[in-house]
Amino acid sequence: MTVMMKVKTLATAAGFAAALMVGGAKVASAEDVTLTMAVPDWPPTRIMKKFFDEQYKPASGNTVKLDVDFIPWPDFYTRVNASLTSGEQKYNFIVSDSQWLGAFVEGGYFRKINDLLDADPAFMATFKSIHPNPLNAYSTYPHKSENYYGFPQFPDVLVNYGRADVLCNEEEQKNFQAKYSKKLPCTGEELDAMTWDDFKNVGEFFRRKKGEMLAGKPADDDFYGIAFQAGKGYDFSSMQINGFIWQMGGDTWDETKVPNGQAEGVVNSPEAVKALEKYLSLIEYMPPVARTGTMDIFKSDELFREGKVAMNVDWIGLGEASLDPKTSKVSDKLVFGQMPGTLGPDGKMIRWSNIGGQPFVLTTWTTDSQIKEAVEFVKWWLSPDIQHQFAAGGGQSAIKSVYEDPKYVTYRPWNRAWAPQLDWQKDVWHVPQFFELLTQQQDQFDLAITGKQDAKTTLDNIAKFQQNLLTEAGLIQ
Amino acid sequence: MSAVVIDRPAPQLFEVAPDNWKLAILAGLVVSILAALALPASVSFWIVGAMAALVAAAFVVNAYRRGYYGGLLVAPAIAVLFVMNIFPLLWSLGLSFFAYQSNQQSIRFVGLANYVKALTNDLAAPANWHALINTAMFVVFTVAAQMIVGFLLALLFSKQFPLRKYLLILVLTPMMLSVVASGVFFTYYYDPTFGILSYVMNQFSNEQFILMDNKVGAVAGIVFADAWMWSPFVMLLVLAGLVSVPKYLYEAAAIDRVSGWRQFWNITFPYIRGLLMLALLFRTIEAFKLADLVILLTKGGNDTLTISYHLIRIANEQNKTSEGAAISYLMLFMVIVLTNLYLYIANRRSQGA
Amino acid sequence: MSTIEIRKITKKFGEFVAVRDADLKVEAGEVVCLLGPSGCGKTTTLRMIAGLERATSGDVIIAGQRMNELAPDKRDIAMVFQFYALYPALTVGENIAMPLHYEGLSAAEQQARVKKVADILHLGDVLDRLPGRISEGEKQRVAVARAIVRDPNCFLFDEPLSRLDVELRHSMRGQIKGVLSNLSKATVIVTHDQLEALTMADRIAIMRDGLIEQVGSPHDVFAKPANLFVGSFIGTPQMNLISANFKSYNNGKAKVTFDKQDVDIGVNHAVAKLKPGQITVGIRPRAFSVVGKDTKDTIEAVSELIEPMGAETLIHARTKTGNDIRVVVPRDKRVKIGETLHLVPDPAQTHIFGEDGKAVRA
Amino acid sequence: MSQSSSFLERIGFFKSGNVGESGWGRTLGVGLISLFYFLPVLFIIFTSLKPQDMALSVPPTLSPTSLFGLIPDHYVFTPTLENFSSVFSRSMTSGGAPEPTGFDRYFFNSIVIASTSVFLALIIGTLAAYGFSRYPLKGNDTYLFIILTTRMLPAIVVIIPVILMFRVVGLSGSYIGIILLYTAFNLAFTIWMMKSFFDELSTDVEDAARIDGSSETKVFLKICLPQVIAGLAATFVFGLILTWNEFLFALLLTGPDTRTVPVAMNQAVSSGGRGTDWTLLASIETLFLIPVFLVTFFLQDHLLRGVTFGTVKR
Repeated sequence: MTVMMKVKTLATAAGFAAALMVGGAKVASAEDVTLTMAVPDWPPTRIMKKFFDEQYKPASGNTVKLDVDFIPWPDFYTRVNASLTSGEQKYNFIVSDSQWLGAFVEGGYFRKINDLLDADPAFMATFKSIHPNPLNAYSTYPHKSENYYGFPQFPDVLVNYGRADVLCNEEEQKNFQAKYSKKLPCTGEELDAMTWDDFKNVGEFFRRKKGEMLAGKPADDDFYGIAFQAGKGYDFSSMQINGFIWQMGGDTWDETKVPNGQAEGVVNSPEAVKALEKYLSLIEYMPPVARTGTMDIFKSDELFREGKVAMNVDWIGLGEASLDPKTSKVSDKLVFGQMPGTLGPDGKMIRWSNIGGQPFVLTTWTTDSQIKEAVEFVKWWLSPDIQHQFAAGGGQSAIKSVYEDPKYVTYRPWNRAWAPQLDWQKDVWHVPQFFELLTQQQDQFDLAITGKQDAKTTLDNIAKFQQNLLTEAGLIQ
Repeated sequence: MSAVVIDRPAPQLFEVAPDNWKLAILAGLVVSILAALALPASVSFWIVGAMAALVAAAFVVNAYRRGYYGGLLVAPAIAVLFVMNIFPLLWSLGLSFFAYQSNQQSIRFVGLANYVKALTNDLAAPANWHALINTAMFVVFTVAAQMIVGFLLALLFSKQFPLRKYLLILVLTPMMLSVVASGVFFTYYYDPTFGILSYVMNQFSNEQFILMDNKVGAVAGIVFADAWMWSPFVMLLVLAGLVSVPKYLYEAAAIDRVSGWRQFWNITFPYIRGLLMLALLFRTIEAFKLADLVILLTKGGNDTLTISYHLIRIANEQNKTSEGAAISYLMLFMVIVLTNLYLYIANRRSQGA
Repeated sequence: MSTIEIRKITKKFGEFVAVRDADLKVEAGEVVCLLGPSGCGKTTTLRMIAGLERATSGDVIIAGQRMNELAPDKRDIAMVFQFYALYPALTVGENIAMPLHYEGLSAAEQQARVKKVADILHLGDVLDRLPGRISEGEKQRVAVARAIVRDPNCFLFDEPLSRLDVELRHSMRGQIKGVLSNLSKATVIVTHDQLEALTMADRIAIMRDGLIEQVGSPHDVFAKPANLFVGSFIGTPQMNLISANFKSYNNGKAKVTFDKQDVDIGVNHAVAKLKPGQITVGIRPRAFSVVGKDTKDTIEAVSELIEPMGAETLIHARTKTGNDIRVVVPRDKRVKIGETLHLVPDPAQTHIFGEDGKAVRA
Repeated sequence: MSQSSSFLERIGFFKSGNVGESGWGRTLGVGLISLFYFLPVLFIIFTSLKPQDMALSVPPTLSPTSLFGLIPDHYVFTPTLENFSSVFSRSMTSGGAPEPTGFDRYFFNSIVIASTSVFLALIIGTLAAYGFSRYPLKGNDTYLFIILTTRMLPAIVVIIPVILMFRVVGLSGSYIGIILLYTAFNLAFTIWMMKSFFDELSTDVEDAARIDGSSETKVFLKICLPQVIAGLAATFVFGLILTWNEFLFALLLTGPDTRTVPVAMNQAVSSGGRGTDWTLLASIETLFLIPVFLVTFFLQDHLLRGVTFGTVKR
């Protein structure tokens, strides 16, 4: 008997306790089904709730209520983790970062959905229409296995945000050409074609002091060429560095190779060291806050929206604010491209990147009647019509038929980068040790980013730690 | 002092009587510990609760029978504290002897292994020690800054002057802010691109000013924000002491031509000593728990990881519950030693006077 | 020279005038009591002398120097506070030594000075105790000791005995007077207790409503009250004040009407200047002689209440028209309740106050 | 003798005439220091009045008015009240219609939870402090110290058993649960604080009242309590401030219906999928500041009244 079940038994036994209940889950009758959902408070989840309230008609004829607990992003993990681990059994659906799957599946909180897929061919068909990269990232544990858990809520990739007014300025174009004998990327396609070296050139080129000329006018404040995530918080450097490492032929510890995949020698391979060095060499062209170790995805986005940088690599999920003139000083001067890549030996662009976004998952204590409605709800959510509406409202879709629709690129300017980028997405660490791996790695990366440690030492430390931890956990033999 | 003390012999230790609180505690402890060890958490919770009720009842009966107003007065507070604070504390103390992760379902008794690991393990111990040393540094700096600034502010406000009331509330406001808001705004104040600090500093030098890119700056930034927020706490306590000094003592001192320094130590200080100690005690305890500002301002970067933030990572992010509990009890031990030292010194002083 | 002088000193607290145009001069070695009911401004006057309050106008002159703007510590004065103001955290010895630090004495000298005053005031046994642990009388003596341990320009006492019980008060009066007489400093004592003032002071300044009503020796203020207020305030039992109509003066006797009866009262000759009209006759209770029969000089009153006071007896009597009269007679004079008394006032102790309340005096 | 009053005295920073009182000079001096101390708060309040696009302008905008041309234009912003209305109602999706944010409820919750728990703690804690002070138990100091230790551990360590306990007894997400928890959270401070105030009181008056036949209840209510008003006020203010801004317990133990403002405030820290919405955060904080600010302001007189003379022992 698991602790969880004992808790459950006892909770039932303690009948009088129910009398004291003030909040908490409401008892569902046959016709009345309430699905409780823990979600981060941001537009993609708000839209989901809105669509549900406005449009969802359950086929079963039951009254289905979606009770959404909107939790502010900064506390989302803490709240969800505490709710799950304390056995509160409060939520039926939980939005989860893909890397949390391991810990929460092992903990017995996330429900495997293979049986539901098998029982419902339509459901299975919908499920299989998801691009395999996001599907693996959002749904599988162990990673890339046939065990499925989640559905995309908001899939996300890194793209390159550019300032068209600055990049396409004739004067700047001319000077850039003169200096680097290359065209300064200006259109989306030109951005797509950028390598990290080009990105670095942009960074170097656009470093302007206050008062120096920028696109034909004196700059009203210091201006910087580039920005991307390099912060110590959560995963705000790993998500970027992973891309560098993969593109340049290195690798992270690969959980799909358990138990034979090693950390030592892989994580700190010469390729990885070179990749990290490349990453670090770009830091100096970023706004000064990068040197404090707090250049997270929000800070770089803020700097971009305030017009302090020419290019910013960031998640699509943060894009809406840059289009809104109320929150963005550059809303009418934008150009978007794919995240820069690395030219392979064969001259082809390698674009590996770490996937972002979140799936939502079912919890193990969800009752049969709730599950029935939940499956219907997910099917509805992943249906092309709703996904199109979602994308039109600022969301992204990983459903092939949706993002391949010509309409799709018209929804948002960055959508042109979406489909090509999907093919280059990877994910890491769907293991229960995720947070330990992440924290240590972020600490080490931070030391490198703030200039206290070189790339080699950094990766050696990380490799050593991972080797130890994962060996202890039995994931490396 | 107490009005009526009914003389009634205390029951023998093992005599079963409703007022035998010693036996109740003994039985309660034994049963609770057995329950905690042998039964699942959810069952032992109720047993421990019942034992607490038993002990409380014994106390109340005992107090009532003997006219111990002390016991009766203290009982409700103890009851609330026990249920809401002491019980969870004991629970986590218990957990620190197990191998337990809150997101896994196995639990295994390991004795002192968590403590041994926290203190000696190659990977864990240096991190713990380092976080502890950082914490000690923050405790020293923030508490010292708060005590000094708070004290000086209190001196400023100790005299009556026009508009005092309105100026005082200005100084008190920082501690009313929520830590999240003030912390987030301090990231803004310190931000090299947008922030006011860098803006001001850049007027004086060509070099871009970045406060938080080194340890000294990062620590200074955190200490400043924390001291700014909590100095008013010290100030208000000290001020309460200062205004309680009867005015005629100062008049007497003026007549007696007592120097300012002597006046302070011999007249003023005795009135604020107790409150100063209280402020020191509570600020020290809070400083040991410093985490939110660190998280908001540096995420522990530039070597500012405190033990409390370290604990949040271990106990919350990584769900290593029992390991976290062990570290926190080591930390608790240090806080207890330190606060006892304070109290010892304070008591010796006041007895000597 | 240790003298205190205040000239036309006025203190206003906003609209309220606490002290108005007060003049007073205290010579070296002289003890002056500021006497008056509570709220009369006597403590404010003292505090202005000490520098604890700043005079709104007028001058404070101590030892011949104008000191209005000087802080208390620059005036070199010693003061005993009503609540003693002992420093609670210091021992009795340290309390007494506090004023000495300014003088920069050696520890041994300090000790010697403290010991000396402690001996004078019998505090030798409690020097090591905290003020919270000594008796009220001892606290009072410590306060005095702390004042006399130095050699100031002058001494100020604010209600020094008000917190003591009757017996202690009596003995402390003697002690303080003894101590002060050896110091030959100008001393001002504030009190609301006339007995204290009468016994300790060389001169008494009687205050009311911020005004100094009269300054004089204890004898003078008793025997020659300058006005109605002083007359009624000084002396126990209180002076009888009887409103009357003055008709004429003839040969040391005033013909006055009160109680609808005409009485000839022996008065001083200054009354001769008075025009007929409303006056107040003040007669001290001890100034009556009880005679056997009704004459033109007598006032008739029926005794209503008899209070034996030991050596004397206080009789509350009532005239026909309901005026109360207090009479003190020797113990051996037996009076019964309900007895009609025929009272003859002693001309020397009979005061006539004109319509303006001022005494009519030569 | 010459007038030796110093410059500071002349301008009234010190006032020799009146011990313990000073004049406008001190007001000026302390005013400058206070204002400087208050600046970071003032900046937050000003930010709440800024148009959204001026929140991060460089150079920072510092004043809603040019003060008759005293402040250069680039430091001046045009104040707006729009941010305050967006605290309660704003669009939650890109381009969507404004919808209620629930902040009215959160404010209500904060007020109910904080005030109830602080009052409870004050009542229970003051009783206990009186008990500890006047009827010391055997091992009094030990009990007191144990009470203090409840404040020593980071909340994160004790939170799991608390959540579990709340779930088992059904208090999770309820008002009662979080109120009781906050009450306990405030008790340690209340007891220590009030005990120190009771310790300072002279027992003479109490004993006199007892001899006159007053009951113990009466002695406590009529004699003791009025003398420690300052302590009660201070404790109340501190308790209120700590409870008002408590975050972690509120995050983990309140539900959507009982959520308090500090938890919901993070809506603005990570707003709509971007980073901090500075003007929104500032508006929430400014509104959230008002109740404690007012309470503190009105309790200030009590805070500063101090212990009246004659009641201080030693």
